[in-house]
Amino acid sequence: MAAVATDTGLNARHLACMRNDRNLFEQLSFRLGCGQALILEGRNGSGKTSLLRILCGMRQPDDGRLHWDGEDIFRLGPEYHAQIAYVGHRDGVKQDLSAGENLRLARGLGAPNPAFSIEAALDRVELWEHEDVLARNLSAGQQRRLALARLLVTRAKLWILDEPFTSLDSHGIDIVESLFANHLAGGGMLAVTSHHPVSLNDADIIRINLST
Amino acid sequence: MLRFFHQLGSPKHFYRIAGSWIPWLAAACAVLMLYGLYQGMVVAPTDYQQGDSYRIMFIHVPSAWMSLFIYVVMAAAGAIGLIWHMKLAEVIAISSAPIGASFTFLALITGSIWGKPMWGTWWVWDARLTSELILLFLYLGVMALYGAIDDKRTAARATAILAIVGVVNIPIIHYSVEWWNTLHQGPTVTKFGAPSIDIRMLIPLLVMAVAFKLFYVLVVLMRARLEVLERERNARWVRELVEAS
Amino acid sequence: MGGYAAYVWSSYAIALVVLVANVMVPIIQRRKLLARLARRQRRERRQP
Amino acid sequence: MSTASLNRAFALLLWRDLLLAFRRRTELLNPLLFFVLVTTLFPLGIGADPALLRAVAPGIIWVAALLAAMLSLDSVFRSDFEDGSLEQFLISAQPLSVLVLAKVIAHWLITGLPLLIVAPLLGLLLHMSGASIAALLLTLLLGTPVLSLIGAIGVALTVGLRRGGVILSLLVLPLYIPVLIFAADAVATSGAGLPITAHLSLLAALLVLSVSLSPLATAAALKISLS
Repeated sequence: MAAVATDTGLNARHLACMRNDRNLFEQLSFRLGCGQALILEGRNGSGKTSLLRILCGMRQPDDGRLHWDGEDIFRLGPEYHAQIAYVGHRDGVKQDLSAGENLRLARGLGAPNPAFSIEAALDRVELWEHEDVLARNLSAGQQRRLALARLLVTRAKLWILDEPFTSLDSHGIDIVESLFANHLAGGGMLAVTSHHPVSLNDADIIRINLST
Repeated sequence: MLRFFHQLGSPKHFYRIAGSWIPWLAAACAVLMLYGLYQGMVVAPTDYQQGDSYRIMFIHVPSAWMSLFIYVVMAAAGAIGLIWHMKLAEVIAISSAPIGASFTFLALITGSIWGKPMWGTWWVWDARLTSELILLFLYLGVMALYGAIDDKRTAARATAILAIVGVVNIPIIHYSVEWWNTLHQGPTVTKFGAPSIDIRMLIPLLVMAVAFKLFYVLVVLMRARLEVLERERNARWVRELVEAS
Repeated sequence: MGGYAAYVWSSYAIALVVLVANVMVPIIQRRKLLARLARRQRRERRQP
Repeated sequence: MSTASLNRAFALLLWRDLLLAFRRRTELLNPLLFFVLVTTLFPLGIGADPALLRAVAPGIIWVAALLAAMLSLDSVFRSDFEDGSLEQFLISAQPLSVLVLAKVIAHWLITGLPLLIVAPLLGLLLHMSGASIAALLLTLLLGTPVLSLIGAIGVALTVGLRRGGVILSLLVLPLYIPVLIFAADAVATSGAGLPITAHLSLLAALLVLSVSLSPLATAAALKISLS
């Protein structure tokens, strides 16, 4: 495991988040470095999604600071966003575009990853020869895998995933878990919420439970 | 909760200070308005041209000034709230909207009533009145947007954006309405401003203008305290205050 | 008032109504808010 | 991010929206049909006297164009919001205001520009002279992008609301008034045979102002609506 230098990667200090006057969480601090995975647990409504949206920089924390390589993520703006990839509850897949077009768009919006061509990314999630199939004609599980294939086409260091396994069958889950393992082995970082267990055999895992 | 409170004073601090100012503001405002009324109604002479209908000016002109002044204050407070995340600025901005709308409405009503004796019609598409009407729509837009968004913090920040966009557009709208007005109405200068101003007419006008400003501060503080209570209802000091009352 | 009394006094009357309304609304809302919060706090005390 | 990747993302988003619009071609007609329909209502209401129609034609056509543009605004962010791709724009490696500009230009190309195709027909319906129809086309060319740019701010503010459409008109129509005044008057003035360079320069000024400022406001509004 690469020695975690003091301020590389994600560094959260005393994060707090309120929803219409209830404190979802408070004084939440953690650090996420290369090869580490953050697994968020907690019952529904405990603020897991809100925390992920804060990590993405889409939502301002009500208190506390969030730093990426020592710099506040809101000051970094697009520079920080080039380092992350996010798959939320909604897939973010356009129904009227084909699988290939969806991936080409995702690649253009982020920092393109030379290692994976569109074709290779589709093959990696076992959507062989689906490049010109309209997303509307894919099953929910296939659409989910297409959304996760988006992670491969950009050089995102930090993957932020909200319930990645929804509508995936057991084989789909195996594929995705191997994606995670490769990503972490390659020095990537992961922040994920999930109801069923995420088996990342030897990865360095940080567990945070928001409903305690 | 550093970012929460790093603005001017904590909400609790603001609540107490504003509370102590309110009686004084109310008193000063009442005195000034009565003095302005006396000056306007008794001391000011009858105008040789308009007779006594010009006395409506002492209400119409100050409220027109206030409608614009409050919109600018609202946009500025909204901008401060957005840029430095100052909760109190957001509260002041959103508390100002209904007051500004009231003054705009008042300016419109008194303007049209004043127009009746002068032009014989209740509404005249005069440049100033038309701009005032559009300003009312801008206020209603801000209030409608605030009402439509459930989460109070998001609503305040969204209305701040709208107020800023509005304040940028106000001079453009005013200029285009002036342009439009000179086209269709011809160069008859509609003396909606103060007629050839005699000092005894100027005094009530300025007194009422100051009185309206004090009135705005009074009511915006009252509304802001209310908004602070609503937002801080979980804080200990609010709970104690509710118990005590 | 030279025949314009109706216009002048109606303007001032409307002004009075608008100003008084602006002052009364926060006062009434304050009473309602305090009552609502008090009831909420009693509710919370009953079932912790 | 380098300007090359910025241009690529801009072009990509523009291509995507035009492609999406092309795949639902039938929907392209809606703003046009609305524009024609609203304009044909007025003679039925006002009467068919050519002189009267010619006098009110500029105002009618421009108000109809304004309403058509406003009604089509909802499509700018609505579908992206519902399927989650709007979130992907927020966390993209490119500044959001540039992506917003791409989407607004695409919206203008899809709904604003086509109004120019139908405008001459409506000019004839209302007995407008050749010069005023030419002015109408010029003012629509300069004015409709401003309608899309300013309208995008309103849409961004109301994208998260269930029934945002009603409020959208209240937020956006007051801001359309300068465009309406200068454009409608330009058409009327050219009908009277007078030069309209002043009007066109003012419209161009509004266009430059809204191209430079409104994407920033729209981006800020989106970030707030989605926070």
